[in-house]
Amino acid sequence: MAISANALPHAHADEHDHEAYLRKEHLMLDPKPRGEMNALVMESMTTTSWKFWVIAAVMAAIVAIGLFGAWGYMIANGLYLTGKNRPGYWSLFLVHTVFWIGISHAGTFVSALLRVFKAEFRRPFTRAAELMTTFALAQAGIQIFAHMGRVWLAYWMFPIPNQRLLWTNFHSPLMWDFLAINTYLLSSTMYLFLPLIPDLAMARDRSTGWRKSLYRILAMGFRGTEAEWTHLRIALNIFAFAILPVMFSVHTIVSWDFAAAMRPGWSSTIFGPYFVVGALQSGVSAVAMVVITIRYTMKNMDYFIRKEHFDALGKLMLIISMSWAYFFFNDYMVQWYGGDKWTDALLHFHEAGPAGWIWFMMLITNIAIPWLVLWNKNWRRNPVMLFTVGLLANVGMWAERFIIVPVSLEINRMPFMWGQTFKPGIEVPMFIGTVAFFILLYMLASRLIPLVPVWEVQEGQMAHSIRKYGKEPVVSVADLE
Amino acid sequence: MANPKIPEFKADWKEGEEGRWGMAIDMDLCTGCQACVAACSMENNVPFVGEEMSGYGRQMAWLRVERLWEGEYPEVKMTPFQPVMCQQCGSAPCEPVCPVFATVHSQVEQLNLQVYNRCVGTRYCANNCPYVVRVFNWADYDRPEPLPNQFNPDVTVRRRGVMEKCTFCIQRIHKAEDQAKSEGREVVDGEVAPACAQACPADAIVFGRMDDPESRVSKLSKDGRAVHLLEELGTNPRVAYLKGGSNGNLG
Amino acid sequence: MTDKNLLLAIFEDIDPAAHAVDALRGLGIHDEQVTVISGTPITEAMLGRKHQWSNVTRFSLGGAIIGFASGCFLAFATPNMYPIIVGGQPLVPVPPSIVVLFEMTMLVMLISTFLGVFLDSRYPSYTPKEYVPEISDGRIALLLDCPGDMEATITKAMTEAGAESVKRAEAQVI
Amino acid sequence: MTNKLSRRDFLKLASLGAATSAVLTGCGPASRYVTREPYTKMPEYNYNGQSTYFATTCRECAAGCGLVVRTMQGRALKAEGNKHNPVNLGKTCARGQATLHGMYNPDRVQSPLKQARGNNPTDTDWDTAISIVAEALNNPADTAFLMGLAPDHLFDLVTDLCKAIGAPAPIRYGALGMFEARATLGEASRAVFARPDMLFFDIANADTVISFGANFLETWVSPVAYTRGYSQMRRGPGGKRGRLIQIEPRLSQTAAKADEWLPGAPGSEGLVAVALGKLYAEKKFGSAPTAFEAADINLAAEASGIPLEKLEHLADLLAEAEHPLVIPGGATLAQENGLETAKAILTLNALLDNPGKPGGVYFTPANPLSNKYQRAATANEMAEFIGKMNSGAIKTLFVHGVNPVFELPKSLGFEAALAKVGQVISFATFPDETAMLADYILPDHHGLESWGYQRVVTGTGQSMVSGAQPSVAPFYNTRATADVLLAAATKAGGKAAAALPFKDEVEFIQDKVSVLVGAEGGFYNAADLPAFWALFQQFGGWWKNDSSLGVPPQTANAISKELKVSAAKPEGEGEFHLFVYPSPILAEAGANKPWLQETPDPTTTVMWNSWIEINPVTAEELGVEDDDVVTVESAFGVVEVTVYKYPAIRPDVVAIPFGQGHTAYGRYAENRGVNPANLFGTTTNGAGDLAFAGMKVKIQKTGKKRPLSRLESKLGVYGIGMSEEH
Repeated sequence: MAISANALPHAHADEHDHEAYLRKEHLMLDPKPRGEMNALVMESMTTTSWKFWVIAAVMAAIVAIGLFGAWGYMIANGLYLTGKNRPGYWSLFLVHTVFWIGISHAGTFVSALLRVFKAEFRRPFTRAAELMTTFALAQAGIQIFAHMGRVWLAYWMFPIPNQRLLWTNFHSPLMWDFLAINTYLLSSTMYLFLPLIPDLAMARDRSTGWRKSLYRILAMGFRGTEAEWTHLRIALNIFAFAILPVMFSVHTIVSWDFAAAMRPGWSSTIFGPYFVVGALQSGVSAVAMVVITIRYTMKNMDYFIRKEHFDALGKLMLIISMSWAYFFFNDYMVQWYGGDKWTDALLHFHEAGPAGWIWFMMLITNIAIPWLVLWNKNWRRNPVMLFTVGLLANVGMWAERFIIVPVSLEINRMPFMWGQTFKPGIEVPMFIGTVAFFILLYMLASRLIPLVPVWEVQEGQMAHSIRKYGKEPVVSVADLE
Repeated sequence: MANPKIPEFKADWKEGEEGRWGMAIDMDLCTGCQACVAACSMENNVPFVGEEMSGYGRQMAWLRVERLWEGEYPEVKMTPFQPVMCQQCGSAPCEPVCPVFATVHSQVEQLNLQVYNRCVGTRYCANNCPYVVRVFNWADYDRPEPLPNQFNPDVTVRRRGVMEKCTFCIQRIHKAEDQAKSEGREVVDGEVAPACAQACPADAIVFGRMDDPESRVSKLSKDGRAVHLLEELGTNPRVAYLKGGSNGNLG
Repeated sequence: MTDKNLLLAIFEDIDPAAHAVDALRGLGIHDEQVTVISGTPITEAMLGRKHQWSNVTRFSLGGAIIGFASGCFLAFATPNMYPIIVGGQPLVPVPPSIVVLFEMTMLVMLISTFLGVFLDSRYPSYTPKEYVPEISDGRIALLLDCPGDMEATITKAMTEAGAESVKRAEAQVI
Repeated sequence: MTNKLSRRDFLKLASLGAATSAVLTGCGPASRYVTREPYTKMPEYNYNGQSTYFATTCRECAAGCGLVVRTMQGRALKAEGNKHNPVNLGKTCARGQATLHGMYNPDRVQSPLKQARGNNPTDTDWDTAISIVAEALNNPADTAFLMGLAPDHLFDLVTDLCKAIGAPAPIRYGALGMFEARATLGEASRAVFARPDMLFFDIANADTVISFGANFLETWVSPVAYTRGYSQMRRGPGGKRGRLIQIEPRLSQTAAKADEWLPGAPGSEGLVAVALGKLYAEKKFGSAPTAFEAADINLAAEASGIPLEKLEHLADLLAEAEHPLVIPGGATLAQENGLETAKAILTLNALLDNPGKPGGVYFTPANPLSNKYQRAATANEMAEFIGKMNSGAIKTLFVHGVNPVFELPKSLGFEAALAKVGQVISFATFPDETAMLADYILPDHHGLESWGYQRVVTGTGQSMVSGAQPSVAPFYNTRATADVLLAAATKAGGKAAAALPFKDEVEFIQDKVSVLVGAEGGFYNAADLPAFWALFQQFGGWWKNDSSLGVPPQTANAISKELKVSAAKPEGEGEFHLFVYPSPILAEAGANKPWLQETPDPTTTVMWNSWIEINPVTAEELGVEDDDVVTVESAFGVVEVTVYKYPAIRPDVVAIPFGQGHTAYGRYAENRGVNPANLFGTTTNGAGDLAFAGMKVKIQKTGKKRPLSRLESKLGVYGIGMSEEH
């Protein structure tokens, strides 16, 4: 892949220096004995400072009050507590649903797509990314249920008949959404679990007490026989290939919730890929943020996560930002050119309305900042800068969804019923609650689950070597499969 | 249900152009007096929501009288008052998007139904309604005693979390149909009117059978002044608006 | 298991393990009598062993078919149980049905793949097994069903091939 | 449903309904004339799912529209128009629709109360109440009755009572009467047509109507009837669409429906009318008659701000028209020169030669019960009455059907005068401002629980009286004021008892309507009273089949009388004319009904509050924006009100709707908006009507903001929130 072919420093006087540099740079070229790596990972899970628990407690409190407390209050009292109205029937809950689903995309993308294309830099953080998928989908689920007027009847959307054999309406994009998100949630959870089994076995082998019992149950008796590895490898291959179309379908269908509606600004054929790329934009940025956080807060992670990973993620973010810009412009151009008066009004409203600054902020944080920062190798290898760009990209993608959902809902074909003032309501604490919930789940998972798939790292290290072409040491990869 | 003919492809599906029930609103006559709004709310147990809520776009009336402005003082003109309610589209965009079949098409009445007790409140239908006529129960609105004495027993009182909209006063249609059936005849023109048409002091709202070419509403809908709201969307609405000066030929 | 005489040979690296496999073959031990256990996926080719049989793909395929069928049921059968016309669309619209078919196919296929791994590997299984924790430290173990009379020969051959240790395998709770 | 009606209650209610009512359709559950029948056949209103309909009269204003109230099992469900009633022919306005929100309002007075001018209310019983009323009737000279414009049967009863005991005749007042300047119109009619009657303007058959600020589609006189007239005019005979031109300083709902709206300056209408007369006469006849001869067209154009070409254009339209009609509106006449303006406009009608012709001006038909036109008291008459109160000459004041503390301009000092009255007895159904200052509140039934009749003054050419009957049993421990007075009269004995020998209200009404038994030309004929009574209830009144509009006398001498019209001199100082109009939705007494509060104003779509309309250019000059709060100050008062930048109002005029600003009157009305009547002055016109439209006010920014609830989108309608550039 192009990313691996990036030029390394040339013509070193001392080739040993160069080899040493290569080893320092690449995890794959810097093997440690498996036992040592296992110990590093186990230590990272079990070394916990008091700060961790303080943060976890704060997060738990935010979740309890901001998310579940507020939600319960809202269920008991009604959706008037939100900022929704006519014509803004949908607003922040759906913004946040799309936001979290977008974040969830990176896990699968990094794990499956990079696995399919054998992008080796993925190895140490596939699990961290997959965990994001599952946890972010859980937040998306909370947001979408919170959105419903009568959430206690949410099971009516399950494909089960009522007593008169009335099933659900498969004409509805929301039903497709329901199926797609369920498929995605289930398959990404399975996809998270399968490669976790050997690492759970590893953890089982070197822990005691309650951890031992936990890992013993979760590892399900895995030993690592040839047959087990074969089943696992085949399954992972199937998953890697099959989960990609599912991933694409999920965000495409999310986009259809909008694109299938006959509204100015929404009814756009490009929305499917535009949303997918947008999801990757926020997702990959979130992966970068998580990877940086892990690297600097968890013990021993500096071995597994290196600047090369920042570099690779930074490049990925740059490419995705460019793709997003392309799709955004594509959508904008066609809508603008169409000349429909309502769409014209909407585009004008995006820029010149009260949320105009959000629209411009979206362009700055999604395009300008990544393009200005990520082209520079040193900058994208700088964790602070990469984290900031990732955070801003997420802000920008939030802004994009905000523009698409509540702002675009303000404009319809009945000017008398255009937007009223917009006041954020209980969605705000609930969103903060889901962020806290995500962080909390992640923190707890980091104590329980080996965040680095050690066997995958070792597998990669086995396959990598430095070969010399003349005097030039070159990284090479053996195809083991 | 009267054995619906189920079409195979979208192109094959065409409800009778005119539908069964329809409305014609003469905008030259409408004085914007809001009697229709009040009448509708009284007939259909529509709650009031208070100053803050109504100012925040949560007013619950099923019917609104629109007006815009043209020009600037002193050459300013108000556009004709235009009562907008559910247009009872033949191809209603709100219907297919509901995941639980809470808004469906009545094959018999050829009306757009909202099934309150099936609604889970996704509000997709409202987003997809180009006429923005659907209102959502954001809360259980307070109607202090003894105001509930006035509840019309023919109309469900909706609770929070469900969508609602104009029904063409289907309870009245059913009553008239039952009456006609018991007398072994068809409903005659003018026998049934929804609350808005019944109250309209200017007689601007005319309601009746669209499948009867002799009915007043059929004739008005075929008048040269008749237009349909957002006709270009192909929703096949059942409410005709009569634009321009009235010529009195059908009054 | 008790009537079998199981030996567990532990190797530190792939090459000695591959030699050991050859040596065993030379001693007339069938490939079926040898189980390789490792902490990283060691392909059969690395040790020069036969390809392992797996049913996972079949489970996948079966799941895909079941998923497609259930998608068909949802998309084509359920609307007819309570026919409701919405928005002037046909009772069974084609494009939305494709979405339903796709999602159901993928869902059941992936669930079946997952369950396939479980079934093929007989998960979960908490019965005692022959295993040593060193394996997850990267060791490669050959677990062989050793004919009683050959134990000494095999032990010797394994040690010569570079085994760290060769010992009677005891089933233990892992 | 939140109503917790137990089965026991339900049975009680149902049996109450059954025991107290007649089986004849049209007689309500409160009927005291019961034909008892065995329950082999249940009364229809006890059938599950069966509705019973009662014809009655709407009491939301005095127009006398007929209602049919749908009831089921003792509850009123819906008020609908009575399609037989010639005033409204089955139609209603928004206020009529919401009348049930008055009856089932949570804040009604539920039982007779004794209170120390609003403090420490305690329940009392009706016997005590009746003795107190009887005592007052024993001192007739110190007793006064202040009554609303409806209902008429009670006014007749009180008139009879006062006449018998020698008390001063009851005074009637209503804010709508003031806003319509009815006395001025009557006086002008006396001057021009030699009869001080209410006039009927036949809009339906006119083909060109010029309305000088008559908001006949909103509240003016009989809005439902005139809306029908408008509707017919637009569909004109033979398909010829009639034309409407509205001249008034702000674009009202009526002006919005006009083909042309001309923002004439307040007080200049008389000048415009005579100018039009002159131009018209010159075009049509070559020269103007005496009345219009002296008109100064340039002055009219200058004073009104209506360009000369426009005036000529209007004169052209009048000249082309077959059935031209000009209408004087209330605010037009509520000027210091109002009477002259009214005369000018009526004389213009005379010049147009329309009086007594289709599409012209008529006298309203003589009423079958009384041919005397009882108009509301003018400001002068009220001032006189208030003076009497202040002098201490009134020991007991009875108030019914009117809320003078709210409806009268504050400048007249009614509230202060009330303190000088020994004893105030209010018959209010609702705890309004006046009732809160009373010593006793002896609540009358709500209109839909009441018997009665209303004489229809205008709105139809058919001579008629609209009948009222209870549609449901009284909901609270209220009592018909007529019954209270009758009982008190009996108790007081003497002349009072002799003059009112009636067992109860119904007997009194039957006595009054008995003159119609066997009357010719009626909608129905009945030979005897019981039959008549049944039909009277069933159809909701009695009316003649044929129109009996009065034809004004030949008008040659009207146009030969000289007209002296000058521009009105405004009262007070300030840059802005104040234009107050009754809210088309709330009018004077709608603010307590929650759905009316939530019904958007037709022109501004504002709900639940008051606003001041300011031209956007003026607003910019003042530096105020939408939702800014400004103080409006006249010489007589100050109010703080929120700005609505109204695109169709003269830059030198500001407008405030009347209807909000209650300090009592239930939870939905209280402390909501402002009462612009607090700004009114004391100047009256030649007929004694208040010149409320001739006020000047100052406007000051306060820096506060108070967002208005509007239905419209400011963004979509005004583009507010979106900058201009693309």
